[in-house]
Amino acid sequence: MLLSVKGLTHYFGGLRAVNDFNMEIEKGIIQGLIGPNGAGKTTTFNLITGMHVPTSGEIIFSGDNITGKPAYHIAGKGIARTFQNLKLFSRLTVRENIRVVQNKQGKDAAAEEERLIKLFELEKYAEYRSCDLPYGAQRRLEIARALAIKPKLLLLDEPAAGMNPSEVDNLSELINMIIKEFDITILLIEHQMRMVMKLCHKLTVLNFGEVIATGAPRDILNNSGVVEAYLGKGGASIRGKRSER
Amino acid sequence: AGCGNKEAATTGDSKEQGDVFKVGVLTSLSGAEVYGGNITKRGYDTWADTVNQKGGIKVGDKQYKVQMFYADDQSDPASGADAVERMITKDKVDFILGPYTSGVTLAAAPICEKYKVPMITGSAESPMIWQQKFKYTFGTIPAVNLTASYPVNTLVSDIPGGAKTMAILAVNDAFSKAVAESFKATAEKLGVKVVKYDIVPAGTDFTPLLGAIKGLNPDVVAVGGHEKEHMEVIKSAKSLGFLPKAFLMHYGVTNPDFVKNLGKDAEAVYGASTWTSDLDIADALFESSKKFVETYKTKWGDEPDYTATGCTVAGEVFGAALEKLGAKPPLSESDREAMVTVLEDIKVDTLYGATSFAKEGDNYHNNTGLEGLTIQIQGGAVKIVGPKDKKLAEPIYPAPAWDKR
Amino acid sequence: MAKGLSVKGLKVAYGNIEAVHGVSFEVNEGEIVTLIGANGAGKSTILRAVSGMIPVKEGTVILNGTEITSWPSHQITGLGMAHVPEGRGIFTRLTVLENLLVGAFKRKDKKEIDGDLDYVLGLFPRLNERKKQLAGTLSGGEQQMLAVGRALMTGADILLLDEPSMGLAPVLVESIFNICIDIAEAGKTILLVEQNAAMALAIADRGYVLETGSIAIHGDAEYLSKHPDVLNAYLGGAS
Amino acid sequence: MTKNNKALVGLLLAGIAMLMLPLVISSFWLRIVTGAIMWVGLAQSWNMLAGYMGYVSFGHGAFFGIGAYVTAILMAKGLPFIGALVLAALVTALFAAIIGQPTLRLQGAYFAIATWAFAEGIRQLVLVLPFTGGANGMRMEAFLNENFFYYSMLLVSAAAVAVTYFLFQKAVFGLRVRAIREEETASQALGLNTTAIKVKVFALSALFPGILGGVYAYWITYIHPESVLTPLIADQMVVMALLGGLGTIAGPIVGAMVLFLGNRILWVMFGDTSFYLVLLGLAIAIVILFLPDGIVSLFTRKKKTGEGISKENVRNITG
Amino acid sequence: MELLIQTIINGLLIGGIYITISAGFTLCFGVLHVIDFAVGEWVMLGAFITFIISTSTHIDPFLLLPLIFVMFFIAGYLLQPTLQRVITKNKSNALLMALAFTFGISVLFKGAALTIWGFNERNLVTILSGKSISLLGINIPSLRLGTFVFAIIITIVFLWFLQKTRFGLAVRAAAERQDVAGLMGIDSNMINKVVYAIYTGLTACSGALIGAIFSINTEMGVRYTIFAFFVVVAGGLGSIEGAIVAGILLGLLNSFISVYIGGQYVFLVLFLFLYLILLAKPKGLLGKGW
Ligand SMILES: Nc1ncnc2c1ncn2[C@@H]1O[C@H](COP(=O)(O)OP(=O)(O)OP(=O)(O)O)[C@@H](O)[C@H]1O
Ligand SMILES: Nc1ncnc2c1ncn2[C@@H]1O[C@H](COP(=O)(O)OP(=O)(O)OP(=O)(O)O)[C@@H](O)[C@H]1O
Ligand SMILES: CC(C)C[C@H](N)C(=O)O
Ligand SMILES: [Mg+2]
Ligand SMILES: [Mg+2]
Repeated sequence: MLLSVKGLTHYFGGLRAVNDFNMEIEKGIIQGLIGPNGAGKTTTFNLITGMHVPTSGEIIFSGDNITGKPAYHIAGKGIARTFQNLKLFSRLTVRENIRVVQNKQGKDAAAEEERLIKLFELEKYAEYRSCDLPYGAQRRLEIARALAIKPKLLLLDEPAAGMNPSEVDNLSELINMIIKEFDITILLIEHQMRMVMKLCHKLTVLNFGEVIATGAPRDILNNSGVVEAYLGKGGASIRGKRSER
Repeated sequence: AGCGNKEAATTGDSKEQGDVFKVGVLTSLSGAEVYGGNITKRGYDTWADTVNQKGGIKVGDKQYKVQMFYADDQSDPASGADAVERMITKDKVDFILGPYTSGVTLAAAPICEKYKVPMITGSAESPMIWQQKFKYTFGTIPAVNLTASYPVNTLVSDIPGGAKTMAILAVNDAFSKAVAESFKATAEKLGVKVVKYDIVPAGTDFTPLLGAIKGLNPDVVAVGGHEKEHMEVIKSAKSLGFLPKAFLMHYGVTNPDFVKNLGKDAEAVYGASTWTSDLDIADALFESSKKFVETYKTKWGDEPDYTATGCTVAGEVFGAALEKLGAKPPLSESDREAMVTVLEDIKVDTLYGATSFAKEGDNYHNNTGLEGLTIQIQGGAVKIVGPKDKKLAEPIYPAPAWDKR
Repeated sequence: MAKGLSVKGLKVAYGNIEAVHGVSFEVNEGEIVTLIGANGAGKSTILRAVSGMIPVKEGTVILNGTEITSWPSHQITGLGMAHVPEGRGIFTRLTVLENLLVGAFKRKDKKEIDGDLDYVLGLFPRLNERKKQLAGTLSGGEQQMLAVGRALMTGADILLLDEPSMGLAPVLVESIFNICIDIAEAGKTILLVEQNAAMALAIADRGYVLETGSIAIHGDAEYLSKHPDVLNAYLGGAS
Repeated sequence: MTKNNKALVGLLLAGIAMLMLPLVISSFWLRIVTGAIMWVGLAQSWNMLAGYMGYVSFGHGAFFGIGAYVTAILMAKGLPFIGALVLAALVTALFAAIIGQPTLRLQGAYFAIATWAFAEGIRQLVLVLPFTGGANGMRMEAFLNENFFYYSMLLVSAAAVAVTYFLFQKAVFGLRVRAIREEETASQALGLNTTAIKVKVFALSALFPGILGGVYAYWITYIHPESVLTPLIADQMVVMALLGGLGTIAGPIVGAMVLFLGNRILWVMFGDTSFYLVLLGLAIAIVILFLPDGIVSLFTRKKKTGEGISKENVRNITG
Repeated sequence: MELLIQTIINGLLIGGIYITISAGFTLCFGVLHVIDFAVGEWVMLGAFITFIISTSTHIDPFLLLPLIFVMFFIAGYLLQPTLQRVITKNKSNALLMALAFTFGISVLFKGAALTIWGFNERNLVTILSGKSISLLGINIPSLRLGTFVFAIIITIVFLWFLQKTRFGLAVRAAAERQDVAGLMGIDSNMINKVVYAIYTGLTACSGALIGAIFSINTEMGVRYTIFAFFVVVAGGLGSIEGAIVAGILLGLLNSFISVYIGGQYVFLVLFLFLYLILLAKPKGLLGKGW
């Protein structure tokens, strides 16, 4: 097991955002974390990466107990992430955004930097300040920057938000490629089922901070609890104004 | 005057090099000490204008007017040093009338040493200055530790049934602290019990402290500070319904603003001084100190206090030294060196009284010719109430109640 | 043209960089019109310029017959336009309830405000549970609900919605689109920017396709949803 | 590249000019320039922290004061100037590192005011400590060599500028510092030990003011709390850096020169009235009103129009 | 015992003075997010103008407060757009540049006051000056009590206005995001002007009161800037409740240190305290600051 989370619980004041959460992630797969808005997905990410200290529970990464360790320490161990609300270094260029987090500098690092920029199709923006990039490019840059620290586990928080279906497909391919090229494991939060279904080997479903289902994507899709709480009836339920006329 | 310095109003038209003595005036025209800075400037200007009116300083058989060059030290020692450097090297002043504050004096004095330009301060009164033994720096006001003992003496020894207990408050600046130390030392020497002694940082609210002192019920509340703090102490005490038998303060009480702003509340407050406008002393330049007061009053609207007067006298002392020296402007380096010797030996009777400078010891180059005075505000005016042989009015003790004035 | 929104030759620039190069379109009363386009095409920029958040460089914007080009946004709002901006723009230091009430700032009809409040809280039960929570601590999706709810509270006749479904769980995406239909049926007008082009076209009357700051294709929704270019570029191929 | 060479030649010429300066100007103006150069070093140090890392300190005057006092106290104990100065520098930086650790956890205005509170605390402490002379201050034996102080200040301030250039503009360290400025949480999540970096920058930005304070004390020969620990020192660092252009290397240099020399020139012209304050205040307000990105934006902007504006250009210049 | 009660009362009343200076200041920060360096100069100008009007018309300063408020309200209302221009023109460091701008303004005000009114000390006399209410050996200075009441009234009005009124809600919304507030129909430019004007108006009034309690001179601003900053920050920037708590705490501390520890250490302890408060409570005493 690359990561195992045991009995993770977190309170914000009186509000229990995550409740006795258990999850294991095998090395080399893409695991999905889905659930309704406010279910506690992002909070879970924050706990794993050390941005919040859990009220109780344990997080074991590659055999190390990283619970409550400072964020930079956890990143150093090999967990990188992206943010639901982008957190790029706005006034740094694309290139600098990558370079700044690389922990070794030098020829190899420079080559790695080039490679990431190419892979993520950021060549033409390389010298732009990141805040001046179109949204989609900013999303890609965030992933590239996370990869620059050479993580073993990559946590992606809604990377496809605000993308149209074609862009979602492109991003899905990119992520598929990453997992091959970089020898890493991915934990993905995403509401776009199109992407989740295309990528994930396994899904964990969260509601009210608790796991309500876990298993292969296909099984989850048919889980009535998940359908009711999260998936809905798919586009079918939309009445379609146009057809009514 | 390449830098656009303005001349004193009555300098006349003598601008040619060698026609006038160029005098540098260094003082605080902005920043925290702007009040006293302006008072000193008034003192210096009164001297210059009067000298020029009378035709100038007499050297040999010729008279030379004085031309004033001003520089603002921004109440900051570094700016003060810049200012002296400027006046000496650019304006080529022959001598300098010194700063208002002791801090600026300490930073400016080394520059005067460097260029061998004499400086007399008419205001700085921290004893620390004189301990440095600057060759070119002199001062007309006796250091505070020399003057602050007089009113304590009066209050304790001269008044029948005098003060037995005293609370001392002071602001933590060089001048005010020295005042408090001197009050304390004198009081203790005379067997007075000091029930409270507190040196507070500038800007403190005195009310809580006075509340505490009120509980101790001392005969005298003595304060080291400036006009602003003195006013605040009186206002605070009154609003607490607190009235000791006497308030004792130092500089600032003699300041016209003190009485003007406090009105009857200023009554009976004691202070220390070296001079008041009540004195009648003969003077070469103004004929008498009374005439000086008149001149000053028509010029500035207020009565001069001992600081302004000390500054005017600083100018007079330079004048006397120049007459004695007999050197024509511009002064050469050797002239200026010789001037120091003249100043060291000089003994002039000015409107301030006998003025002479110590040649050695801890008061090196400070005016030790003068004695201190105990003063008290009576009927809205500054009256001399001690020491015994000098008093012009009887001391009032204890002070009348706030509402019986 | 009487009612609705009409934009002619709109140009908008950020500093010296022009992002929208002369765009014209209209939205008639009671219509749902969608604006689709790739990331960075200029959709949000157009909405911002229309609602007065950023200045117009050239062109005219007419709302219900009144020219409102470069009016300050608070005045435009007064004419009955609401805008759910990209990135939600909720007031993080106000509570959920206060956010909704700010939406009704310009309204005086106290009774109807209360009615609308009940309506919105009914639409999003999550918000009802969290009425007193500071909006900044809501999850991403919860904030999105709040942003839409707040726009509904303005009681505006014409709504500009910038990616209202972003970050919402699939089940909520459905409700958002259904809400749009309800609103339109109530006679209000909607200009909808959506990445989820398939759904947007499903509920819209007409649409415009924006490519790098200019309109490339436009037509009624049915036409667009079958247009090969649109299919390829925005609908993820034949899906 | 040729542009770079030109800049290098320009820099070299400027350097030579600076070295020759004492030969050509009067001792008064040399004094003034010495003061201006001191402020360049001070403003630049503040810029390291505020401009590059985004932490606005209102307490940097304290480090100047600490440097001055430590130097004075050690010299009073008989140490030679250089020895005292080196020790003062170390003490100041160490002190900053210690105080930085907790203080740098604060954000924005809270950090600003915490540093200011701590600086005021130092001033009050000096007033009551037994070995600082309290309100009386301390006087040192005068060493009246204007050239010595000119070159000393030049050396220290040039070092501050060079460190800013090489460490903050050119090295990855500077990128990391700027990353903290932009997104502190993201920096942490991506493996930067932000606390360690912040403390280093804080200590470095205190080091130069510490040294400059020591040189100042020896130069002016008299220090007291009102002169070396007044809040005005930090205020001026802030205003100089902002006036010139925050987060740029030229900004604090230009800002310090303009404000200090401007003050002195107005003061020379209107020195006997307080009117110069009116002009000074007006000048500051007007410059900021019309050049909101500082005086250096005047030059970069010209460049932009000269070369025509492409998207890239704008980014490079402002980045 | 008497001393203890007197010390508490003195502390509370000093707190009242601090709150008067800070109430407008914290509102201004909360909405505009600008630290106005000239806060002390507004105090000073308020004091001088009151002095001048009061001495020439012989009207009691307390009666002049409404007039002073209106005068300075207008001044602030007219100045704010210029400040706003600095804020909106700058992209990356708007608030810092605004701070530097107000620094320039403060130098200008100080210089102008010195040039026009000179260096003299002034004393403002009110109907309450020098009076006190005595109860069981405790003295309550009337002027300070009046100031305390003034402070409490304005802060309560502020709180009520911000928390309970529609317009207050709009102010709080605009404080956070002016562009989005605009979409809600809120004219944030107008709000900015009004808030700044309220701030200058109130601060000037506090100057009149302070001038009456202490004394008036052109340098007085610095002293009060310090207290305004202290209260506003310790209370949490922009938090009015916080300012009340911090003002009272600061006043009590001041009074108790003076009496029981020694006036010598009053500021040393106060600043140490402020520093520690910030470390322990990074968003102010009530944790409600920006
Ligand atoms: N700082 C906080 N204080 C109080 N409540 C919080 C805080 N942060 C998050 N919450 C609450 O915790 C719950 C979980 O939030 P979280 O951001 O983890 O949701 P999420 O699953 O990521 O949702 P989404 O899909 O909408 O992003 C939400 O109900 C949210 O309102
Ligand atoms: N504040 C800004 N400053 C400078 N350029 C900007 C700014 N906002 C957007 N742009 C640029 O303007 C262009 C249009 O951006 P806009 O946000 O309108 O696109 P969009 O169609 O809404 O894209 P998305 O789908 O990502 O929301 C882009 O090239 C973008 O980089
Ligand atoms: C009253 C003081 C500030 C001035 C005083 N004469 C001095 O020695 O500094
Ligand atoms: Mg989330
Ligand atoms: Mg957009």
